[in-house]
Amino acid sequence: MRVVKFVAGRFAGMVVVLLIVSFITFLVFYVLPSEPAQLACGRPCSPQALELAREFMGYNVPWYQQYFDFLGGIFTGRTFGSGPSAIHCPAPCFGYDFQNNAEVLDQILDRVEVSFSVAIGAAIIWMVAGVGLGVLSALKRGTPLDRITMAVAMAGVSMPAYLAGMLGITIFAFGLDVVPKNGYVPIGEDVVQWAWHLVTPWLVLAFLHAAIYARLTRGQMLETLGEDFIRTARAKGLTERRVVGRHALRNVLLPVVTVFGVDLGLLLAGTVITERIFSMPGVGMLLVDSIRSLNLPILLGVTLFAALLVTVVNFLVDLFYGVLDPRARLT
Amino acid sequence: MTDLLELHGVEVSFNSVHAVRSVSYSVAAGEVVAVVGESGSGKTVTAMSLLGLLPTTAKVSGRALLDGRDLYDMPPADLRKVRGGAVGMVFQEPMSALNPVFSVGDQLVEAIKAHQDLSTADARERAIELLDLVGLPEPARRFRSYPHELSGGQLQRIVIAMAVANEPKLLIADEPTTALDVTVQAEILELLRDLRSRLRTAILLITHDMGVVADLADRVVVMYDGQVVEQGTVTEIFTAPREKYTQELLGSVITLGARATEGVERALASELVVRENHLAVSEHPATSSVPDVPAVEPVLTVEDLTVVYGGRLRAISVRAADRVSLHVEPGEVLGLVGESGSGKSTVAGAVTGLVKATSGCVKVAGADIARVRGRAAKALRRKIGVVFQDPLSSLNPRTPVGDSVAEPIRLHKALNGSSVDKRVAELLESVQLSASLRNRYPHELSGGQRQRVCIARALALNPDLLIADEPTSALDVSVQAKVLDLFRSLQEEYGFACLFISHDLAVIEQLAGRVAVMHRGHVVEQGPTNGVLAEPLHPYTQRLLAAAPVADPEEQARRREVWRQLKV
Amino acid sequence: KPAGQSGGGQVKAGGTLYLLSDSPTQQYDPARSSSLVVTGLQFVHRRLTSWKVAPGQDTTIVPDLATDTGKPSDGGKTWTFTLKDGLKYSDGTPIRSADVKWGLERSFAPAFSGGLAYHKDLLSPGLTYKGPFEGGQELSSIETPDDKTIIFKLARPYGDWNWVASTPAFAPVPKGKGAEANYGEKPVASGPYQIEKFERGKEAVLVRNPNWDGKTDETRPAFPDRVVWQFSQQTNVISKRLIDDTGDDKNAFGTSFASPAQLAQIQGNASAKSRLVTSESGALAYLALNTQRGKLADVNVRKAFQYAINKSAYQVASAGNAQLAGDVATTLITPGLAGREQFDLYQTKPEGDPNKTKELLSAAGMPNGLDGLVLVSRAENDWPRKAESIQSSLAAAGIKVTIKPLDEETFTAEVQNKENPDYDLVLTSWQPDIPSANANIQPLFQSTEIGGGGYNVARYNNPDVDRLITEAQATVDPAEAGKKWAELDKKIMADSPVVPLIYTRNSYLHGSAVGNVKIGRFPAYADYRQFGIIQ
Amino acid sequence: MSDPLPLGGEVTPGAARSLPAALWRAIRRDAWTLTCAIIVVAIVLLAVGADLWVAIEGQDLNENIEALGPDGLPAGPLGGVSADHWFGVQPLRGIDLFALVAYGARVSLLVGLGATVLATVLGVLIGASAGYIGGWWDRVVSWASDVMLGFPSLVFMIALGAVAPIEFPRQLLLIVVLGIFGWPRVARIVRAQVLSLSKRNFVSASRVMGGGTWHVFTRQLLPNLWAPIIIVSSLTIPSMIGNEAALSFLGAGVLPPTPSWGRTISDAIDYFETDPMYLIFPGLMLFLITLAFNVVGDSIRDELDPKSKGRG
Ligand SMILES: Nc1ncnc2c1ncn2[C@@H]1O[C@H](COP(=O)(O)OP(=O)(O)OP(=O)(O)O)[C@@H](O)[C@H]1O
Ligand SMILES: Nc1ncnc2c1ncn2[C@@H]1O[C@H](COP(=O)(O)OP(=O)(O)OP(=O)(O)O)[C@@H](O)[C@H]1O
Ligand SMILES: [Mg+2]
Ligand SMILES: [Mg+2]
Repeated sequence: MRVVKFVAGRFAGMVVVLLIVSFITFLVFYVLPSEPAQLACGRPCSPQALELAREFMGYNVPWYQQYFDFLGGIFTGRTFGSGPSAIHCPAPCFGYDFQNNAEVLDQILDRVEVSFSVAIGAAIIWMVAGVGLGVLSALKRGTPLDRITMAVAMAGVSMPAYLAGMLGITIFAFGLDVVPKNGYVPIGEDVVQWAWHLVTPWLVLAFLHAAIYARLTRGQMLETLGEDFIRTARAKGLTERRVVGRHALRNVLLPVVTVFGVDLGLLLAGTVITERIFSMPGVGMLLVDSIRSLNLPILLGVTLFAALLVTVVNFLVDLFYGVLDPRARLT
Repeated sequence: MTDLLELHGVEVSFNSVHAVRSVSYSVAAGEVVAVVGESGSGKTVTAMSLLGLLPTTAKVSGRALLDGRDLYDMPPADLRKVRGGAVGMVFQEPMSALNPVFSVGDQLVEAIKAHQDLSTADARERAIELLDLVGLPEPARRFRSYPHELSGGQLQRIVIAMAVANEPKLLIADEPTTALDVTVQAEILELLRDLRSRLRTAILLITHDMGVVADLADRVVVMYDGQVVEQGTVTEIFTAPREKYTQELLGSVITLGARATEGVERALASELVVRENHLAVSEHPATSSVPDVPAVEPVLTVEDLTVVYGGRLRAISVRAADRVSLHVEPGEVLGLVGESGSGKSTVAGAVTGLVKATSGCVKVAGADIARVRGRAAKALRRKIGVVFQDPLSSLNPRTPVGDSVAEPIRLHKALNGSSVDKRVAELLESVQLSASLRNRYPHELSGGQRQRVCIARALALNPDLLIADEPTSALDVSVQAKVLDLFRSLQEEYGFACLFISHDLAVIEQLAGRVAVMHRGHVVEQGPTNGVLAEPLHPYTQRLLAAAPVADPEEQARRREVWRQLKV
Repeated sequence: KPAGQSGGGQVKAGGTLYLLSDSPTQQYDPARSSSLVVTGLQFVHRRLTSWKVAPGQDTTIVPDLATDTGKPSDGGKTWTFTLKDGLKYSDGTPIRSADVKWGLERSFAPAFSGGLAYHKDLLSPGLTYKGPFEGGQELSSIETPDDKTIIFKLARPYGDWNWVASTPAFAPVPKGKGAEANYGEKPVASGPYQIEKFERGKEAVLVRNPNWDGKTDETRPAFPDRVVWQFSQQTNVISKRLIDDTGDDKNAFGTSFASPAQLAQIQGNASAKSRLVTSESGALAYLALNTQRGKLADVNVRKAFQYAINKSAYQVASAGNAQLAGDVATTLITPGLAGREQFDLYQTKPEGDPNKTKELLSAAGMPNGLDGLVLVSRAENDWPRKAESIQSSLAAAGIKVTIKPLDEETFTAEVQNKENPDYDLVLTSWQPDIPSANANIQPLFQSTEIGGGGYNVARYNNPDVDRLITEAQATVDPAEAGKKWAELDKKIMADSPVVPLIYTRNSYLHGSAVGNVKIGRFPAYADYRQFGIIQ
Repeated sequence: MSDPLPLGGEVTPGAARSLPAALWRAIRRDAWTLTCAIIVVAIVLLAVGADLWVAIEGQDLNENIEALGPDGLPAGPLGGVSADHWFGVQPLRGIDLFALVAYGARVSLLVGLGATVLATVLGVLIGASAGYIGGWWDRVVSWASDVMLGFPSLVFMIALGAVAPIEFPRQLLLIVVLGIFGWPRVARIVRAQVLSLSKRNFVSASRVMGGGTWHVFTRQLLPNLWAPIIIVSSLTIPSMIGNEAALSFLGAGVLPPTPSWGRTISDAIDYFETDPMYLIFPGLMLFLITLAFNVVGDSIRDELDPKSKGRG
């Protein structure tokens, strides 16, 4: 019962956040000096043609009405125009993209696989590498291994993502020609090619993030190793392996998981810079393209989608945190 | 009797600090040896060195023989077998000694399986058996609990169960009860005694509480500044201490004078037991507080004070104070005692206005502290001084102590310019501190000095009422004695009224004219100090009195008997 | 190597042609397309008329579906076309004149607007016609007396109507079809190819249309067996693949222009250099002066700008050198259009003459030059850099400007739609949609094109010019019309509403197995129709 | 934009060391910190004295196509590095790269520091008030900072860049935007610190003595907040510099022709194969300044926060 209440509460909070996010996005882009109907007007574009296009696309009503139409579409779907040429966008309709002639949701869903592939693959690599190196560094504190790891981590933290990405692609794809230059192969088509095409973005993203995680893990590990319960575990006669691998690591993971939740949420929602650099047709790229072309429906959709992912992932992380840390469990 | 553990010339140093110097003592099988000495004397470091639990920065030399084998140059694998096997260890803070993310059962099973080749199911069974052994109710259910779901006393029982899981020959207990309430402490000591007789385990007990020593130990080792200054049987040490340091140590112990609990009266029929100015509720555990005794012209009156924490959004609400009524007359010291969490600080908080009362009222010099506003509120503040438990956290680490003392003066613009400085110097002198300390920062002072600064600040505006919330419990015994002396003389000199909170009955006995006993948010008993302590009316007070150990082995043995009877 | 083509071997029928595109899709709905006759759309759709282009030659109009290039009557108000015999769609049904009419009617429906719309105002002034879908109304200005004949009754005489008939909307759509929004992903083909597979953001596969008859189609040799579009490719990756020229990439053609950075790289690579095709001429890059704002309203001030720009530096900033960037422009009509005359009213060095500018400004009462002007440019591609180059030139001539780079959409909204837009100068370029001087002059300088989405960003308003434009448009005889446009060119330049910069050349890179990559004088786009695979 | 450096939540106030003392100690103890401090100083000097250095070099920010070869690339090897052009020149326009980098440093540092100051001031005010006042305000702040942290902030930064009128100084806009999106990080840390400080008795003592909210905040809390504030801001600077460059990289930063590292890098990426020096100089500078600030900030933290000693 408590769990239901908790989830319901979180869900309500999520909805409010999403409403606010979508409203702000809508407002910001609404006040932009742009004419979304222009592209549907053609060349030459007469004022009458423009007005017709605006009417068809639903831009001829006051701004708040447009926002409500958008919200309404999510629950009831929308229809643009009438007669046989009308465009139907069934519920949940997150808007219709007239520039590309497709439902926003479809476009996002088309891209999700790419963004998820990039994000999840990279996340696995950096978690393993970052946490592993962090633990190792902490255990071998002061040794050359520790120093080198931390120096590289510092470099990784300080490296702008686009520079790392560009260097990665220039060196490995263009220079050495060992990995594919770009593009994405769906996992359903060919798993090996899928992974092969993702290697560079994975490694680059993982390098940048692993640095943060290695530092965080190391610091946390050192702190945890000083805790009383570690002393207790040793006093019980446990092997060092068990002391570190079980007692310390679990506690070290707690803050790591929190940071991971935020990172993964943002990453799943599309890595703007990485996707741009590696020409991965993911959600991030969709976002950049839609900003460029001021494609309001897509922008709204993607922003909402991103906010949704971030909140959902954070929620899941909170639940997972409960698994890791009994103190955070619902009682 | 051959010695189980023998230390020969043990030395431990950290970089430049020579923490332990040429320490030798021994523990025979089945014997309880207590190591005492002031804070920082090297008791813990010595014990930890035995199992190789010191940080790598520590350099250890000398010999520590366990059954003839030197623990210091044992291969790691063998040492691991000793840890938790032949030697079990119990630490001071049970809360932090257990890993918060694993269930206590898991951690116990792990200890068993590290040394015994048992199946998980068998280990589990054994673990439940152990939980039963250490007196944990409902062991099968507790098995699945996590540390944060258990009380300090329960956790300490689990830590002890873990330490004795493999029937060790030696149990090292480093201040196993200091973090616990007296009542709980008595139970834990009883448990240790019981284990020793049942398992024939030798115990190396580290403590600074001479009462605990008197209660449990066979022999005593006294350490000072990294060295053993004296050792002998418990009676030798208590009756005829040879070294000056040992004498001092015993001298600064404050002992409860009243021969409490003579003739335990239990036939309490009516709701309230009244004996002149001495009142107590009759039920136990109590569901209501005693009414206040009549007052003449009180500085402080607390009427029907109820404080409820939480509630509303959060599911659980805590009734930290329930219809508490008290008063303090001018120049009088009212002691407030009770175990941890009984609501003492809550009452103090309500009096100082830091905690909002849910209902009831607090009046200082006739003005309701929750009602007054603006200038009147400020004027009221002048009349109250506060001293908190932990002197370090009571002083702003970034402010020189002189400025801290001057703060109330400046706030109330009581004085100006150079007269402020003069007043600060005066105040520091009155708490026996050199005025030259005024420019120091708190971390540059000792604990006792800091607490003196806090007292000086509280007295800066000559308050009518002083609230002292456990002002000495963070201090070493010897320091505590000095601060209490100072406090008493200041109270005589300035004549302020005082609400003095403590969990130590001995301290209350020395200072307070009247005393109120709190238990789970209720004042269960109040009356003149000698009345309450000599003839406690409420069962809880009786147990509290009996549980406090005294630094006299014979007297303590007698009290233990009383406590055992009460327990039933 | 002659301009407009690359070397290479003999092409043969067969093979697969890969088109590498950086955009996420290719519009194959004729009503919504603004594709020129020579590029992507023509694989699938034929139109009434088409263009004959060849390097070094002026572009001429030729029939496509129609038997001729249209017969004007009624002083250019009525145009009649007749369809060829035996034309069939990919589904085997015959192509009728009613289908062409239906295709045009369809383009009036709001759901399918967005393509080239030169026909709309002439067929339905004020856009009173709203398409065939709602209410099933027909467009009365088009008549189809039989399955072969189609007659257009224009609202006013229009000499270039035959050219307009080559825009995408004049492709046939089987009557009654195409009501669905995604018609463009599976259209009924009239051209040599039909769409086998279409995936937005990924690829489109075009295979031969079995019902297309090469004998009826003089402009499309249709060499490859298959044409594969690869969408959403990053431009630097496209150029890298083409430079490397391995595997399937030998059969590939990059549909976007090579950027200056890529050009620099190609210059250092002999193989790639031989596969680079640069047009002879191209879009007119110009700096528009807001003739309705502040000091720029004074024609003498505007004339001072003509000497200020270092066009050499602009060439370098655009493409690295003059050869790749394009010739310095002095006229409004671009090379390759009928009637064009070369002239230069403001003769100076290509580096410009800042001192002359200062003199002229002094003479106009501004001895200290000009300050605080706003220069708008696009934010995409190389525009900001080119704008910086202009800014440098102007600064040297005592004119201080602030650059305001705008995204495409914002640019349209700010520059073309606003009543009182906030800019003094606009850096932009213009490529006519049809090879007629009309399409070069009218959209940019007729006063009706100020605001409301029009392209007259100099906000140039000269009643004389307006009248002459209407006259020239109504002239049916191409030679006579050409003369009128050339006169207009000079007349407008005399008012100095814009500073012509260069005739921007476009460069394409292609794989070694792609042959017949040619660019005519107009348009400055490769003629996709000719492409073939060298085997 | 995620946190580049997770910060320890709380700083033990016991260490009453001042910032200069801490910095000095860190520098003396560790050659690595010293090197990085020198790098910071050098780049700051480069930015502050950009006019002077460029004048010494004998160049300016003007277009100069004479310095280019026939293909529009810099004439001469190594991107045209020479005694005249210390870092070579920009392809296609021939602008001196050293001048671009030096003036670009000015923008990077100005925006980086400005945004950090703004984010810090906002973060301290909001975080401290939330921690101190508590109640609904605290909930609103926590919630708002959650929203802000989980927001696709890049979208907004880009959008705001497009909405803002051209007259509005771009540097200021960037500072405001980055600052507004940067406060939650500071606020969280300050809030946590204030919460833990408020539980300390010296705060209660001051209130009991009759100290008002403002008195308690300025006299008791603020002096103890300096350490975490300094630490968080010294680690915010590099991330802000990086953010400015990222925005410029995506075309939403300062307007051309104002030099900016991000814009130069974004442009230079296309020339990496033909003119690598064009990318290397600004890219290296950006990397160095970020690294140097991170290392120095980290060392200050180690000094001020004894708990984190030796963390790395
Ligand atoms: N890890 C360490 N590094 C440096 N010095 C240490 C370390 N651990 C303990 N010491 C020092 O060793 C000395 C002895 O400390 P120890 O903990 O044994 O005292 P103790 O007698 O147990 O005191 P307490 O009653 O306060 O627990 C002290 O001066 C202490 O500061
Ligand atoms: N802010 C708070 N919110 C919720 N519960 C509280 C709060 N402060 C105290 N409590 C609870 O109120 C009860 C009484 O606490 P209080 O601090 O008054 O006890 P105490 O007698 O001073 O104990 P101690 O001897 O440990 O200081 C405890 O159960 C405690 O957990
Ligand atoms: Mg100790
Ligand atoms: Mg308390």
